[in-house]
Order: sequence, then C-alpha cells, then structure tokens
Amino acid sequence: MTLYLVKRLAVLLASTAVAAVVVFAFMALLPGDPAEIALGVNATPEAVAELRRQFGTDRAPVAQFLDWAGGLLQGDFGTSYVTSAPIGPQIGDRLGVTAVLVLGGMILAVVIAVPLGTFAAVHHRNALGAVISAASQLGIAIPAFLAGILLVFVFAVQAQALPSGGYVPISENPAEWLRSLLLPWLSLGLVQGAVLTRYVRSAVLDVMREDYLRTARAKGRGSTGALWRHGLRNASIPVVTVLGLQLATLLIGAVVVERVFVVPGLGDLLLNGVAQRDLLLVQGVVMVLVAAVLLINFVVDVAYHLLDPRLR
Amino acid sequence: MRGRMNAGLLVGGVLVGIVVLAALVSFFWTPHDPTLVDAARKLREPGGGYLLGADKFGRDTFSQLMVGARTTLYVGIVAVGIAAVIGTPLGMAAGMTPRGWLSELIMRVNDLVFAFPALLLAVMLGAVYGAGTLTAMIAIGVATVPAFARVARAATLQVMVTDYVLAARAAGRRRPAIAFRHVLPNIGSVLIVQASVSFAIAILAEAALSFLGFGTRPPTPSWGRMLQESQELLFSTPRLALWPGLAIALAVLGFNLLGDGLRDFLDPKLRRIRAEG
Amino acid sequence: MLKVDGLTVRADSVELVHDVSFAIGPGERVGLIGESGSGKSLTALSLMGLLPEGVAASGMARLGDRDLVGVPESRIKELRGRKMSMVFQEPMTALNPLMRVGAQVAEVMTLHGKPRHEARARAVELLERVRLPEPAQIARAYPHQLSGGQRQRVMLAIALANEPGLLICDEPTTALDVTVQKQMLELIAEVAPALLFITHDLAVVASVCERVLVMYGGRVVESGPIREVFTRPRHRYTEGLLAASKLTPRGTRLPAISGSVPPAGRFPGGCVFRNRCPQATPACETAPELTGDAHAFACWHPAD
Amino acid sequence: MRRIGIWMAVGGLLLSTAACGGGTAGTAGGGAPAAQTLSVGFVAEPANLDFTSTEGVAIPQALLVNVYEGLVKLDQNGQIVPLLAEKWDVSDDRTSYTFTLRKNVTFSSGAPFTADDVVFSLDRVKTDWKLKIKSQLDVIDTVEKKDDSTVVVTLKRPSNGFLYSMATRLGAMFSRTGVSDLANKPIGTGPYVLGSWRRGDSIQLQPNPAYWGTKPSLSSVTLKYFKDATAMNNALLTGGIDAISSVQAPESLQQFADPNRFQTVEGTTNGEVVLSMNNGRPPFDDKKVRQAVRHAIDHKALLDTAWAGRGQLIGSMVPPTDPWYEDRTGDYPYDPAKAKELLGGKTYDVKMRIPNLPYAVNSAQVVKSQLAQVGINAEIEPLEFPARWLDVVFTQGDYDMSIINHVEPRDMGIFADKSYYFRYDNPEFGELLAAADEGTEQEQTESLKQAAKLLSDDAAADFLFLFPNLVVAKKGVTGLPKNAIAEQFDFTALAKQ
Repeated sequence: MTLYLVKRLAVLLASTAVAAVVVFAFMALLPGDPAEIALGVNATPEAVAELRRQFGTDRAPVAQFLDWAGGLLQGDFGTSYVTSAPIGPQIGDRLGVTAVLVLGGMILAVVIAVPLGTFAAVHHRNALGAVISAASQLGIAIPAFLAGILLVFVFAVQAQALPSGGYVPISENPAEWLRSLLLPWLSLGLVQGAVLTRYVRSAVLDVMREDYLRTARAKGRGSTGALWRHGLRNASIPVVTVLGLQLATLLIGAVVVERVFVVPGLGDLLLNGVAQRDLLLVQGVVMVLVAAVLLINFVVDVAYHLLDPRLR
Repeated sequence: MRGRMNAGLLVGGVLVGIVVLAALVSFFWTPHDPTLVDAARKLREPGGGYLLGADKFGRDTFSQLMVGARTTLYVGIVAVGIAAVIGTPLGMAAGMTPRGWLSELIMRVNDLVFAFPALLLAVMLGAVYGAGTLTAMIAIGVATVPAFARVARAATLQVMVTDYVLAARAAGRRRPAIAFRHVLPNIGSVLIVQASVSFAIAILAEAALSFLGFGTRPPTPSWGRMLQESQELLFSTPRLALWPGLAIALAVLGFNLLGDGLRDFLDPKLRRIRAEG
Repeated sequence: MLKVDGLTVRADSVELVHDVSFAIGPGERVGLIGESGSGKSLTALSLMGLLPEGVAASGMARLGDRDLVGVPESRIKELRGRKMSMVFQEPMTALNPLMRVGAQVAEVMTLHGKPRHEARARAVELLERVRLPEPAQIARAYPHQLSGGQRQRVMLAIALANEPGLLICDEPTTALDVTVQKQMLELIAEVAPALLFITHDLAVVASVCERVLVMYGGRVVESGPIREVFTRPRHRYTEGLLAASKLTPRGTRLPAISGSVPPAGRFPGGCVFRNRCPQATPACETAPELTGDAHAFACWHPAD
Repeated sequence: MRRIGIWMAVGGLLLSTAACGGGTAGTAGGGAPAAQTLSVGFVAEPANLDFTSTEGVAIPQALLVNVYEGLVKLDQNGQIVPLLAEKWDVSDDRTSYTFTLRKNVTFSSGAPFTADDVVFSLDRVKTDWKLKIKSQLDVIDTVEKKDDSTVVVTLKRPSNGFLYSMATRLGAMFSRTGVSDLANKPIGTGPYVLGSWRRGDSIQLQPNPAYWGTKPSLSSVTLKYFKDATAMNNALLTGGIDAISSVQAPESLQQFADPNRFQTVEGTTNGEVVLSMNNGRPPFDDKKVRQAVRHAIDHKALLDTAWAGRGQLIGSMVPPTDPWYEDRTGDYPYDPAKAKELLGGKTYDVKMRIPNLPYAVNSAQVVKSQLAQVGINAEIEPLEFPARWLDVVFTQGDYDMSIINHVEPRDMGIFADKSYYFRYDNPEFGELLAAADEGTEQEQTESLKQAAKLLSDDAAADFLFLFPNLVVAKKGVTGLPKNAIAEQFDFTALAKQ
C-alpha cells in the first residue's frame, strides 16, 4: 500500500507537470499578443515593445515556461497583463467559492442519491422503485442551467424567499452566505443527484445479485441487514469511481451555474479571462482546474485501494 | 431473440425514433423555413399552420425544433463517435495488458485528458478556432474519451480472466483475435450503456455550451440556443422555453432509457438471472 | 427432523418445482440428484428461504417444529446459520471480497448471540477443524488470497459454526479440482450432522449419502436407499442417469439420455420425462404418482 | 482630419464594450447598513481603475464625473457645461481657450485643486497616457498657468472637437500627488470616492465628504456587475439591485411593466448600430453590392424583431441629437427587387463576423435572413468580445460584414480613416470632415450634413438603428440619466425616495 501510494503520488506529480506544459503550450496557441491586447488597438508600437519587455513575453517560450512554472511552485501565478493585479490571490478567492459550490452540490447529490438509489434498487420490482427511477431519469434529462433558471423563477422571483443570485462571503454574513448558496447548490445537487441515483441503484442492484449476499442471508441476516453489512461497501466501489468522474462534470456545471446565479467563482473568472484575453489569468485558472481534477483522480484511486483489499 | 422486450426499451426507442425521424424529415421538409425572419409573425400564437407558434424573430418554432433535432444528433453522434472510436481500443489495450507499460501509459494519458473537462476544452478550442458546433462536438468528444477508455478497460479486465479467454490464450490465439472474438462482444453491452449515457451528456453539454455562447452558431437551430434565446421571454412567453426544454429532456430521457433497455436486452448476466428467476 | 410435504415452487405462472415431499431424520445423509434445471437447487433454496426474487414456494416444510415455507423472513432468518446451514456451489463468489475471512466466520456466530471475542477465537478453531493450514493466518486473509478449495472450506466452517442440525450442500465440490474434491467430500462426510447433498454427480452421492432423491422436471421421480436405487433403478430417468455415469462399468454403458433438459415451463404434461423416454407410451400422458415406501418411483413403465 | 475619426471610433467601441460586454458577479445584500444606499446593475466590470492606460468604457463609466472631474462635462442633452471650470473664453481665431477655475476645490486626498494640476493633467496625457486616443489632444499647442485659477490652452489650429475631448476622460483632472497607483487608488475631485471593490462582483462608491458642490444624498452607491442579462433582470425583480443601467434584453421589459414597482426610462444614446461592410475587398469593394445590401434590409422589421422595436431608425452615422442631423432613412428604402437588380443576378457567400453580444447576434440573424432573400448568403460567426473580435475584425480587418454599436458621440470621422476596419476610402469625405473641424459652427454643420449624405450615398456601411438607452429602476429612484451620450454613468443626481 505504501509503495502504491508513493508510486501514485509520483504519477500525480508527473501528470501535473505534463499538464502544466500542455496548458502553457495551448495558451501559446491563442491568437493575440498580451502586450497588444493590454494596450488596446490603438497602442503605439514602441509602447507594445516596452510592455512586452515588462511582461517578459519577448523571451523564448521555454524561458517563459520555466519562469511561470517556477512561480507556480511557490504559489505565484504572476501578475495579470490586463488588470496588473497579482493572479494568485484572485484564483485563491475564486477557488474557495467554487470549491464550496461544487462540494456543497456534491454532498447534496450524495445525500439524495444514496438513500434513493438504494431504495430504488431494493424495490426495483415495485411501483415506488419505478417512480424513483423515472424521477431520476427525468432529473438527468434537465439541463443544469434550466434547473437553475426554474429554481430562480420559483424561489426568488415568485416566492421572493431567496436571492436570485449573488454571493456573500461567509465572513461578512454567514446567514446570507447560506441563503445565497442554497439555490446554486440545489441546481447542481438535484441534477447530479439524479445522475448519481442511477449509478447507486445499478451498483446496489449488482451487489444484490452477488453470491456473498446470499451467503450473508444464509448466515441468518435478513435481506436488508445483508445489504447494509455486506452490500453497501461493495456497491460504493463503482460509485466512488463515478463520484470522481462526476466532480469533473460538476466543474462544468459550476461554470454554468455560476453564470446563472452570478457567483464569482473560478468558472466566471475563466470566462472573463477568455473574453478579456487575460492569458496569464486563463492559464492560471486552467492549471488550477486541471490540477484539481488530477488531485481528485488521485484521491479516488487511493480511496479505491483503501476500499478494495484485492487491489492492495 | 436474445432477451425480452421491456418498457424502457420501447419508450426509449420511440423517443429516439421521433428525434431521428424529425431530423431526417427536416432534410426534405419543414412546415416553414426555420431561419426565415418575419416581423409580421413575431411571437405569433400557435395555430393556423404554426403548430407551436413563432419566436421573437417570427420563426416557426416547430420547424426549428425539427432542424434542431438534426443538430442534436450531429453533436451526439460525432462526440460519442470520437469518444468510442478512440476510447474503446485504448481501454481494451490497457485492459488486455494490465501490468504492461502500455496500459500504464494509456491510463496516465487518459487521466490527463480527463483533467480537461468538456467545457474547458470547448472554451479553449473556441478561443483558438472560433466557437461553433464542430469545436463543441470535438471538445465534448475528446472529453468523453476517458470515460469510454475507463469503462472499456474495466470491462476488459473482467473478460480477460474468464475461462473462455484463458482458454483462447492457452490455445495460443493472438491478442487482436482475442480482442475481436472475445473481448469486444463481451464488453459491447457495457459500451452501449456508456454510449447512451454519453449521448445524453453530449446533448446536455451542447445545451450548456449554447447557453454560454460557445455552442452552435446562429441562426442554425439548436435546442440549446433556442432555450437560451427564449430566456428573456421566459415570463411573458414561456412556451418558447417550454418546447426546446421539453425536446432536450425527452431526447436525453430517450437515450438513457434506450441504453438501459438495451443493456437488459443484451446482457448475458442479466439474462441468466432472469432465466433463474 | 426435516419434513417436506407438497413443496411447490413457482416463478410467476411457471411451476419450477412440483409437489416435492421427503423427510430427513437426525444424522441422516440424503442426496438430491438430477441434471441441471431439474429443480434441485430451488428445492434447497426454498428450505433456506433464499429463493431469488420473483420466485415463491408453497406447501409445507418443517424443521423440527418450525415452519420454513410461507413464513416471513424475520421468522426464518433466526434458523439460518443456527439450526440449518448451507454451502453453495461457487466458492469464488460466495465470500464477501472486502471482509477478512475470520470476520466472516465469526459473523455467523455473533449474529446468533455469541460475544464478539468468543466468536473470533472460535472462528480460528473452526478454520482448523475444516483442516485449513495456519488457521490464524487464514483468518486474517481476504478471500482473494485463498484458493477455491480453501474458500469452500471457509464456507463449510461458516456452515458448521453454530453446530446446526441440518447441513445443505449445493454442489459443493463441482467447482473444485478433483483432488480437492475428494478431501472436501471426506471432510463433509466427517463433520456433517444431518445432510441434504445436492449434486448431479452420482459417484459423489454414492460416497457420501445413505439415501437418494432423484429429481427431474421439478418432481421427485424416484427415491430410496442409495444401494437399492443405484443397483436397481426403477424410473427410466434414473436408469438413464446411471447408464451415463461412471458408476456403470465400462463397456456396459448404455447410450446417454437422448435430447436435453427443456427450459423451465416447457416440460411436457403428464410424465415430465416422456418426451425423452424411450419407453414412453400414451399412458405417460397422465402424470404418474410417486409410489412405494422405502424405494419409491413415479413411472408407468418402470424398469426392473 | 484624421484625429476626430480615430478617437471617436475607439470611444465608440469602448462604449459598446461596456454596454454589451462582460461584467461579473453581483451579490444580494451588499452590506451597507443605512437606508440610503443604492445599487445599479452593469454589464462590464473594469479590469482595473486606470483609464489612462486601459481601454474600455467600464472605468470611465464608473469613475468619470463621479470620482474624477474635468473642467467641463457633457450634460444630458449633449451640451458642454462647466464643471471644474466656472467659465471659459474662446479667442476670436478659436485657437485659444481661457479656463477660469472653480475655487476651494480639493482632491479626495486633501490636496487643493489649482491651475498647476490642470497643466499637470493635460501634459500628462501626452507623456504618460498609453491610449492611442490621446492623439485627440495633439491639437493642443501649449497649456499655461496664468494664475492659480486661470489656465490658457492654445491650440495649433481651430478645432471644434477640442472641447468635446475635454469633456471625456482625456479632460479628467488628476492631482500632482495622486497618480502613484491609478489602477487601484483613484484620487479625484468628484462627489464620490472609491469605497471598496470586490473583484468579480461590485464596486462601491462613497460620498466625498469634502466635495465642493452639492453632496450626494446617498450614503453609498454600488455598481454590481452581471454578465447575464437575465440574471440582472432577476436581481432587480427580487430586490438585489435598485436599477439596471442598460437593459440588454429589451423583450424582457414587460416584466417591469408594473408602475407601482418599477419605472422605465427610455432615452437615447450616440450608439449607431452599424452593419459594416469591408470596403477593401470583394464583394463589398463594389458600391453596387453595398447598395444592394442597404436595399435588401427592412430596417423597421429588423428593429422590431432584433431589439423589440426599441431605438430609432437612422440612415447615416448621425444621431438625431446632433445639430447636423438630417433624416436619411429614405435613402435606401426596403426594396429586395432593386437589390437583386443591383446584384445583377449574382449570388455571394460572405462571412459575417460579429461580436458575441446580444444586439449583434440578434441583428445578425435578421440580416442573414433578409440578405438570403436577395442572394447573399452570410455565414454568421460570433467572436468573443472584446478580445477576439477586436483582433480579427477590427485590427486585422479579416471580415466581410460585421455588426457593432459605435457609441461615441460625433464619431462619423471614423470613416475618414481608410485604415479603419471599414476600409472606406473616399478623399472627398476626409476633406469635408477637416473643413468641419476647423470651420465655424455653420460651416461645421453644413460640411457634416454633406459628409453624412456622402456616407449614405456611397453605402460605406448600413446603419441598422440607433441604440436606445433603456434604464429600469425601482419606483422611487430619481435622478436616473435619461440619455447615455457620454462615457460616464452619472451618479451625481441619483437619489432614492
């Protein structure tokens, strides 16, 4: 296990390094010279050249990459060409918001999906199970942003119960913070919960057919007891994999939901950066997102190994 | 007859069939030109040759839905096609050489690609090559490759330890032969389920990208863009959002049901259990 | 001790086991033989209350004074693993892959009231009793670290843990190597209390059991002491089975039974064997009764 | 002659950036305790607060007149009125402007505002500003301090554009001791000072306690940024904000129809939504093709469908608020038959590269549909705005058609620059503009009328409509600017009842 952990950690670091190269290379493909963009269409050539020197974009790409990557290691994402503000703190702030958004949505999804999916599997032959299955199918079929718009319509515009959007830092007002996040969480959590319900149901159905569950019953457990004691941990293995896959999906969902609910998260920062051609910022955000997914992957793999002795 | 027809398969098949039919018919005929702007028909109520009314540009909603079905299928087919064609062989290769360097390499690259979600790719590709249906499809497709590769690998690992594969290997059959004769047919049902889920996800991703303005270009009708365009009229003319929303939901539902139904229909494991029960 | 009367098992409208009756006395070892699809496993599972979903049993089955059929699971589950136990055919999948072997053995004891630490200690003893080497080490292992034979021994240890009155073994050796098979059978024969042993292998039955029930098409077609049934089969199906088996000396083997077992629900009316029976006549369109005391059979044209 | 053209062009783009571009998150609540706070929704958030080195109208929109003041300002009717200058005198040859400064004005840093600051600020445009629009003030020959409250600006030649420029950000007055961190710490003489800035969300302005004029009645003003029009609408509907500075989804105005809750102010802007055609390459180097386009478009139908009928039809690059406006909407009546005739039966495939902004995307779909009727197949390609559109269309000129809102006042001059992305090249037009800038008021009006007619006759572009100023606010909010004809969003008169 320790060996595996060390190996897996090495892979994580290596992939992150490769990802950094890929991200940097991809950004180099983007049309537009940062200095020209920063100065606008009417800048003088001398000013552009001067700014290029200032930015360091007149140097060889390799030197620029090493400089950037070296900064990353120290948590320094550079200074934006467009806003002349340091990028690191911005990403830090936004990452916090997005993390809260995504994790909250995920937790909600799990809270919805595990009991519902298990219930639907156990009762897969009767009407209630079918109703849950059908409801989860419908939930999957609704785009997250549509769910968000509908939630705003119902809870904010009609009921005037919750804010239609915006974000209040928890340090400013914890109650408002919670209120401002409820609808975004719901729209992420309901849709992802529906997807997850399907996977939980099928995972539980699979273990329900396993011989060891019959063995457990032969020992004297009831079918529910057998499922609890022997089924759920086994079912959690495929579900954990799906959870990892879903976190990436949630990052997508978060960008859209951030737009609908006007939440200043990473996705919002990314879209802004792209629109303003704030290359260094985009580079930083993409890097953070990619590193986050790689890290999630790592955690899922390790969890997988902890859960399943066959892999140890 | 390998299995039994089930309700999900039937409903899913019908829903997908309607989408396919609408798309096919739209090549030859739509009630009206779906992109023809006509101020006189602005926000026309349903009726009189305009089954579902017209949008703020006076374009016939029904015709737009029909052509939108085409866009939906394009996106789904190309995206899932890319993912399946690239992901399946990679996953199988990784699964058939579980301890080899090849497997390790494939899965590591896979993890790396996985770290670039569809939206990120679409935004990046859109920034370089311009946003549009094609970049959206490619982005969604590439982002879906890891899912296919993982599923294919996992299923292949299971198949590789079965008696018939062990027997085939013992008999000295070459790897490609084993892959085609034994592995592919046996992981097929898993891939079909994955394809259905991915197809549905692709439809939703296209809608999300259209919402953000990185999807299908106007005026080509797309359900996602129809939804996005109808937003400002959500309160006064909700039907404009209702129809494309319903179309997306039913198409996604259809593909999901179809996938589930096919799994039940094809999966030998389930068949055995049903025979026992 | 175990008494079964008119046991019938159905899935929806299809009858899978029809009107099966037999009894097993304390310490008695009874074999249940037949080709796959004959309903023998379902018979055993219905006694344990472990029928798959959508399959239901009716009729009467009683262990001591406790009803086994038609009672809610809450009533029957306290008997399982305590008064009667079962060992399944497939040792590779019968154990929970995520749980240590010792814990899985101990579980059956803690479930029926033994304190945890006692159960742990006893689990190691049981592993030793089923002749597993290094039982303490095995107890700490996960199932995937054991061979098939070892896992089946673990299953046997689980089955014997609470000293049940009845052990049901469903093809316990089919999935094992021949050498391991033999050891396993010896072990079962040695440790089993009353035994219901299900197999399609006549030689195995002959080595373990005293009495045998022959099933075909969901019915008991012949029953009696091993020696008698095997040396003088009366039902044509039993005759065919024996003819095809290793028990008959080489050279005198008859051709095996023609055709194959039809799928559930496709058996003919009347005598279920008549579409494969060389002796079948129009009389066989009426179902024969199982008649006889010690050695009973259900056939219009018995062999002699 | 080129001078005016360039600066107005850029200004136009910038304003359109602001009017339709990005913006980010807003919050509910905001946090200011007192009752008299007000928050207004905007679309484009500033990247930083330094409008001397960063393009885009987002910064002057928030800061000009509110935080920074110039000697003069442009009022609601497009008139130049005194601000930090009490009055000004123009010499007879119109090359010398004597500004008399208001006394007892201080910067928010406490430093007094004097003639030295005027000289400093105007010199600084030449030396430190990084924007190309600074060339608009190249006409200045010298800036001299006569005494502490009198400044004389001498021009190289008469210019009608000079005073206009002084009303824009170029005329903003900076403190000699207050320019060290313009990107983050603006120091001006205006009624507001920067309170806080939550990046990606909002900017809060607070009253300047030392303001020389009428102090704001509000305890704070918050500018909240929304990228999504619907999100902004919802924020107003649910009380998250008090007003929308510029409605980006005119069809949604119905939601705010209840007069007991909301008020809608519809005014005008200087924004000509232009269907630009690349005069420099086929097929639009052919005047007949361009004319065909103008005939092929039903402008009334376009305005009705693309922008809910809000706005005005115009026939050239002049809004009705300019003195030299003439109704040119009849120059090219909707006449598809005539258009086909002009095309001579030929069909064309063209690329319509538009910014991904609501008005452009909407208009493009109508234009495409109407052009298709006469045989021009326009492929719509939305480009991200601002960066990609500016790069591809504006800078490289790689396009056949585009649609963009040119918002800057009196920006007809952009057509005089043949390197401008229209690639319109008619020396006669340039001469008319030069004459207008140097001539008397009558001569200016006459020349510009002719110039507008020439532009229309040449079909240098098609002019789709004049962008409306649509402000929606809660009932009880007063002092909302009716027209948006300057760079700033003027908060000075804003109040809440």
